[in-house]
Amino acid sequence: MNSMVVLPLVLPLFGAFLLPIIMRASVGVGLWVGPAILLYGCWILGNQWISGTAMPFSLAIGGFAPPMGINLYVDSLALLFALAVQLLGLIFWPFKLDPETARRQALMLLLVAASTGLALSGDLFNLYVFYELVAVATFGLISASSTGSAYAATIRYLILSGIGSVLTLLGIALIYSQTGTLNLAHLAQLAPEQLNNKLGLTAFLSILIGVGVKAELFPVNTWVPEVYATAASRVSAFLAGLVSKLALLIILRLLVLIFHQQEAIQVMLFLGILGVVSGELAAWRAKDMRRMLAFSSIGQLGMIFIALSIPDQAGLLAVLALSFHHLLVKSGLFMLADGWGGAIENLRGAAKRSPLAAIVFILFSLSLIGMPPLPGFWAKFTLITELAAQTSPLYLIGLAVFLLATVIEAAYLFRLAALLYRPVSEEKPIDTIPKPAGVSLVSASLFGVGLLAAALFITPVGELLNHVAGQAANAELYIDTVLAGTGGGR
Amino acid sequence: MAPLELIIELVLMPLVAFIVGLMMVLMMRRIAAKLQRRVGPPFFQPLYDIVKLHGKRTQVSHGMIHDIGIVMAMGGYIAAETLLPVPGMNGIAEKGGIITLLYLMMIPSLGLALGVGQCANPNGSIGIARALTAMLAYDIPLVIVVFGVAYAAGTTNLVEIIATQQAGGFETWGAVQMPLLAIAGLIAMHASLGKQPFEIYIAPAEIATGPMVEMGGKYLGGLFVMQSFQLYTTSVLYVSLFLGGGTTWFDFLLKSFLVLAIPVSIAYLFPRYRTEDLLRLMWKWPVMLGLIGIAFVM
Amino acid sequence: MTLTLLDELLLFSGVTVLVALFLGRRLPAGWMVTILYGIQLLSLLKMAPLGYGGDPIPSTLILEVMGQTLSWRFDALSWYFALITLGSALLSSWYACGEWEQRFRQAGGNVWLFHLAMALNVFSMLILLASGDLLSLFIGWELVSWAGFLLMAMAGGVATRAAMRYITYAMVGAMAIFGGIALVYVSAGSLQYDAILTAVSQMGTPHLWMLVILFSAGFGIKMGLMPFHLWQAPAYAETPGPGSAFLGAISSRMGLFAILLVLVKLFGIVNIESLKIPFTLIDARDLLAWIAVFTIIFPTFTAMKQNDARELLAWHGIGQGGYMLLGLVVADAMGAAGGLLHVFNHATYQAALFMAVTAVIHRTGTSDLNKLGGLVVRMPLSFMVLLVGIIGLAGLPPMNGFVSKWLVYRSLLNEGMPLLFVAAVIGTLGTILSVYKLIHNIFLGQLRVEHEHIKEAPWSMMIPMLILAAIIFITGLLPGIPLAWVASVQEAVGLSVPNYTLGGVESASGSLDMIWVIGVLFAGFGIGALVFYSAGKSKRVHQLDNYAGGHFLTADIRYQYSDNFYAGLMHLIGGWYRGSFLWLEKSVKSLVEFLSLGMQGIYRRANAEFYLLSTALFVIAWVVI
Amino acid sequence: MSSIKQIPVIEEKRTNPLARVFDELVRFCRSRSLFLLHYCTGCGAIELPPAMTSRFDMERLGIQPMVSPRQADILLITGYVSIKTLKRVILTYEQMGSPKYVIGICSCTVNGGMYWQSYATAKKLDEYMPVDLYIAGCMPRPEAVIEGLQQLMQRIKTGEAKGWEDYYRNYDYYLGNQQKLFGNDWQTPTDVITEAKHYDLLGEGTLGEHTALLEQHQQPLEALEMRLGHQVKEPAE
Repeated sequence: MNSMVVLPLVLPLFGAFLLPIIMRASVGVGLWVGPAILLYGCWILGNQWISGTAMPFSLAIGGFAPPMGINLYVDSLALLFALAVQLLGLIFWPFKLDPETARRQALMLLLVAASTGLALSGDLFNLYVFYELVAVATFGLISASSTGSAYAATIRYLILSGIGSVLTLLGIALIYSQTGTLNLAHLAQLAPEQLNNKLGLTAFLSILIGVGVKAELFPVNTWVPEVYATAASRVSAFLAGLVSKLALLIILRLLVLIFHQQEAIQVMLFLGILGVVSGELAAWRAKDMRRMLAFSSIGQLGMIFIALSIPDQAGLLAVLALSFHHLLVKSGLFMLADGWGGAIENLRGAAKRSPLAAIVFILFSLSLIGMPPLPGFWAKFTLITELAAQTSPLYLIGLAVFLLATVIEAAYLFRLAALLYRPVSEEKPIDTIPKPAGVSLVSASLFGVGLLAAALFITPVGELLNHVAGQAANAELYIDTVLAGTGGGR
Repeated sequence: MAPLELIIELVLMPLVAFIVGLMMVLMMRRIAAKLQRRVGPPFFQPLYDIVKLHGKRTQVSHGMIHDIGIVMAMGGYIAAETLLPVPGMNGIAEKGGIITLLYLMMIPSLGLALGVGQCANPNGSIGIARALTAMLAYDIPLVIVVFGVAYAAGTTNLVEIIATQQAGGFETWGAVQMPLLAIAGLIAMHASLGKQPFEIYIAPAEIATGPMVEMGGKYLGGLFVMQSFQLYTTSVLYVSLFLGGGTTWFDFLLKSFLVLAIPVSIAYLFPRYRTEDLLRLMWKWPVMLGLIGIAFVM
Repeated sequence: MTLTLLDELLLFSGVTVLVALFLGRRLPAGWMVTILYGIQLLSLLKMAPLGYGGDPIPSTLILEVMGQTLSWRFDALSWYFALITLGSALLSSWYACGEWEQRFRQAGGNVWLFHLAMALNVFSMLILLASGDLLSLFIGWELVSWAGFLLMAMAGGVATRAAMRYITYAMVGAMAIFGGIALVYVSAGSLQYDAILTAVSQMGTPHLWMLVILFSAGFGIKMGLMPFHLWQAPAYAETPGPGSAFLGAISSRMGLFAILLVLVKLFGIVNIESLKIPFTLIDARDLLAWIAVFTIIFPTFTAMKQNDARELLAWHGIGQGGYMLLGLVVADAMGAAGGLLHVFNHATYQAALFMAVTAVIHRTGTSDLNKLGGLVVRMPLSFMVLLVGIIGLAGLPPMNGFVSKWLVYRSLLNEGMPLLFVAAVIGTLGTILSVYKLIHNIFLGQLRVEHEHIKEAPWSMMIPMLILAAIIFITGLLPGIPLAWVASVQEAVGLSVPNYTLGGVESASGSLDMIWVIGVLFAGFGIGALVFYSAGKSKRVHQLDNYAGGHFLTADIRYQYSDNFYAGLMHLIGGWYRGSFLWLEKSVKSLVEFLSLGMQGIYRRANAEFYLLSTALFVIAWVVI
Repeated sequence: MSSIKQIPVIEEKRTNPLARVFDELVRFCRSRSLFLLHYCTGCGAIELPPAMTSRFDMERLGIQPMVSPRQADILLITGYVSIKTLKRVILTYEQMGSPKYVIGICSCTVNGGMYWQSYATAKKLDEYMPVDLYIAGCMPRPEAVIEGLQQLMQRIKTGEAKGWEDYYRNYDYYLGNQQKLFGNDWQTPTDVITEAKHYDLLGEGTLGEHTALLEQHQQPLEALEMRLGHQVKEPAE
């Protein structure tokens, strides 16, 4: 049963290679392949979730037990992410029919496969490999929109990402040279003696900066606004919503398991604060809804980095809450931006044209700002109580910055909301006002419903996340699970 | 206190105030005449004026508020007199205290302001605007002074304030204990009378007597009544705050007339200030004196 | 599970929201909502024992969220504020639901949204007032903020801009409170009031300072305390008429409620007084008192310069908040009673004033003080209501505003605070000046030709106004009625209670008995009237029969003095209006703009990647070496 | 005065002795308290300051200057009255509250004086308003002014100074002369006719051909009565 977990990783991968061939044979069949695979993946992971979230388990691949062989580590956190990947893949599935369909869908499947792998992998090198795969898939997806600016943005992203990869690889190499292993559990065992030094710190920072490219870490996130503004909204949503979180997952694992140096945490906190400041401030003047969302995304990721700098259970709870909240909200917002991209000024009176979209937008904005009954509030509440509990003044600065950033966030989001409701000028016919496409609106509304559901069932959701965070924060458990319980799980 | 006695007091106090007020008006006009080497009006002149004005055959009303304004202007002072203790009569002074009295003294001005407002005459409106400005000017030193006295006495009850002053004879008078406040109070009182050099809101040659421009007959008569009340209230209030009130009617009236004589004598020697000069003067010297005075008290 | 009275109330309030939401597009929606407010008020009155020292009434609803317990209950404090809230909601809604609503609809307004926003406001305020711990307080707080935003923004155009400004300020406040709550949570380990009470007694000075600053700034923004007052006047003034009556009456008092609850009840004035400001003679309480006093003076004098009736009133709303805070921070029996009583009094007269002004707008279409005049002959009842209202606002006898201000003055006298006293009186004087301008420019003076044939406001609007005027007078005559409620509020938050009577306050150092004062005042008016009306008859003349230095007046001549009403005063103080706070606000805004530009620059540079990556490497090198 | 219908002065002798004493008192007070509005039309004005100030001191007689016509009892015309000025003089006169008295100072008010042949000057003031007292001279000395005022006081005390009633009761005559001078569309803001009705001062000569002419073109001058809109009358067309 447990070994079934491999399927959501492997099937999309095969699917990605086979899809162009199937499509050539029969478009009708081909169109159903991807969704079917993803649905199946959801079903498997869902089953897994229901049947056994109590204890994590490790799955050795290729017959060698860790630390020698490679393994998948499945705890509730990994499962949650894997499930989210499949679900989002389904929601953002590129249905559009044109000559590029096969390529786009194949890339999407590849992205899903790589992301699932990223979530589940228990091995630093594998993490790196999947991470690169994600990068490749996203390059393809972004440039698939085939506009000039999309290419330019992709190139920029490509270069930055490439350098990031190099840095990551450098960090991994440093770790390997020091310890001789790349298995996370094994590294966790060795870390206190071998990596608790400057070399280890350097390695971590290299990886942090490298992975940070995707996690939108300041200052290596300069690609974000351009890419999000030019890529298809669904891709942006996927990137902002999920891929950034997966990159975070890597850093989270490293922090919990291997690196406990104070400097590492401080750098992250510092960069997180800068991310919040730069992102939110830049969003204040954004003249384009997608760009605004992109900057806001940078700010939100900054907040998550601030939360990450408290690597205990409560801190991780904040990280998870913020991450999943951001995932829901930002994906939804990007779906709305599908029709509302372009200059903000054009959106004047858009609420008249599409009232539902406007209401969903306001719902998302309120949650993003942290309006109490909505989940965003609880996410922020967990974060600030944690920050206030820390003794170092840098955390208090983080707290202050966080609060101020929220104010700015409210200002620019509601400036847009007010614009949506402003009366339309006389000479402009109402049909010319942009409006989100039907499918996007439906998916955005789905996210909205999800958000409301989370608000309604905040107590179980909170408990769940707390449980997940508890498991994730427990380095002992990780080591024990992987190294003791080898083979096919318990 | 027996209710009948109280009612008699409540009737007598305004009546006395009116009669004394008429004499104060006379004194004021006589002083003016003496300073200008004139003979001045006969003894009953203030009464003649009031009777004549009320006896006019045709009177111009600009509406109901015009009428009510005059009623309020008279009535407010009539009520205020009952809060102002005189020798042997306390009225309801203990039920209001000095803050209430000060606020009650604004009611006539408000009534007048409303009445003048309905006359639809810009001279009147300008006059009221200036009168309120003047109030803003002189009330600031006035409340400083009132605060100082009330704080020093530990009460806002005028009866007790007078009693503490009378307790030790001349030495315990407010003017002796708090000379700076007394001086500031005198200046503020002068301004509150609206006499030269502070008569910015009458300004006959400029805005045609301001609030009074559309007032004739009983309307003007009401204002004459109000003026006599005003002179009485102001001087008696000053006497109560600083000169130990009165033990007998004789020294009470003597003090009241003397106190009033000071600003009145000064008044007829000066021309008029401009509004902003009045403000500047009031907000500078009496306020400064008053604050220093309070610093001594505290 | 039986529902408590509080559950009932909240349920009715929720039903009101639902009715407004789903049935609000039907024609008699306004009446339905009004009746529902009435039911809510009745349900509140069933809790009347709270106003006379009864035990708090809990709600059966208790939530456990993320390890926090959320509970709701009503005590005397909540009851007192809820009474004001529901009273003003009922009357404003009543005022709105007749002819005003039709006109509003014709003018393109969204009546449905209006009623919904009102209902939401009331609901969220009740939630806030019922809060049983700091977290539910914050939740209620945010709900109130956003509900208020909805009501302010709904008119569109200028209103939306004002509302945007409001929400930015409100967010700053909310975040300050949020931060404060986090700090409290860390030191108390819980957000329950009991836990906080014990934690406060062990807090160090810096910690307490931080909390006092955060909370008073956060709550103060809602009250429009200096220097966070700029948002309020435009936001309230631009709200649709009855909405501004409601907001002006109660909305910003939520800030006061929270200050009472957190700063007075939880922290305690004694603790706040123990926070000395180094190198000065003052402490945190004095600081708050001075803020209150500046909040009285500056907005009042700003009000004096307004040329729009609603702006003028809204600015006064800010100023009057200062009296309430002043009384509260003086915190002796009389001062606190005065501050609290002023909440009630202010709600009554401010609602009446906004309604009267809205009635004028309803008939004439303008609230520009330079385009009105002489309306007393056409709208005498509205004039009367406005008159009663301004006497209350200016704090003169015989209306209720006098009593509360008197109490505040008395407490300042008792405590020996001359400068605060004088400053408070300056505020009152400024108020008198500016309210006279209001009534003069609207109702007195020359009637314009175009207004010759207008009518008095319709009865649907008139009756709520008259009810309010009656309340203003009656509570001025018998201040003992609200003082009883105030006394139980004071007990509930742990303040001493003055010795009140039906007619006022008894005190060894000077009492007040409004029954007597008003009695002699009206007796005086009676005598005055006797003298006046027995003196020969007068004749009403046309307004053009007027002294003009011999000039012949005609109807086309505007013979009204309204613009720059206090010209002489402005000669002196006109130059003192520097707009410093506007400047401050603008400079903060442009600072943010500037930083924003810089940040965008970072993200826009063409080759920023290499540059930033090398910076990143530099960071690594710095950390490592 | 020839064309004025001579109306016997109705003696207000009331039967109640108390009322008579009261009337007596009021008349006495009227005579001892005179507020002066001096309309400085010409050279005569220069003689008034000495009459008021320390040399002659009007105030000892209870006379003091006032500013607006509403407050005043005496209208003092101090010199020649040009036609343009006369309009204002009449306006001012009508705005004063009765009982009111007109004193014409200088010869110009009596018969035009040195302006007797001017086309732009009203020659006889009493054609346009009832003049209670003339003080002739060019100009009269302050002594003469004081003397005249004293005579007026005497006449007020005895109840002889009733020019103001004459204006109401013979309004048609005065209006006719005014119309002759100013044209047929002449109108003042004060509605003398309704005022006469209101105060019960209507005489035989109040209404006539000239007032009929006035009513043809008169702008509405009813006071703006306070009212609630629900009883509103349709505006008269």
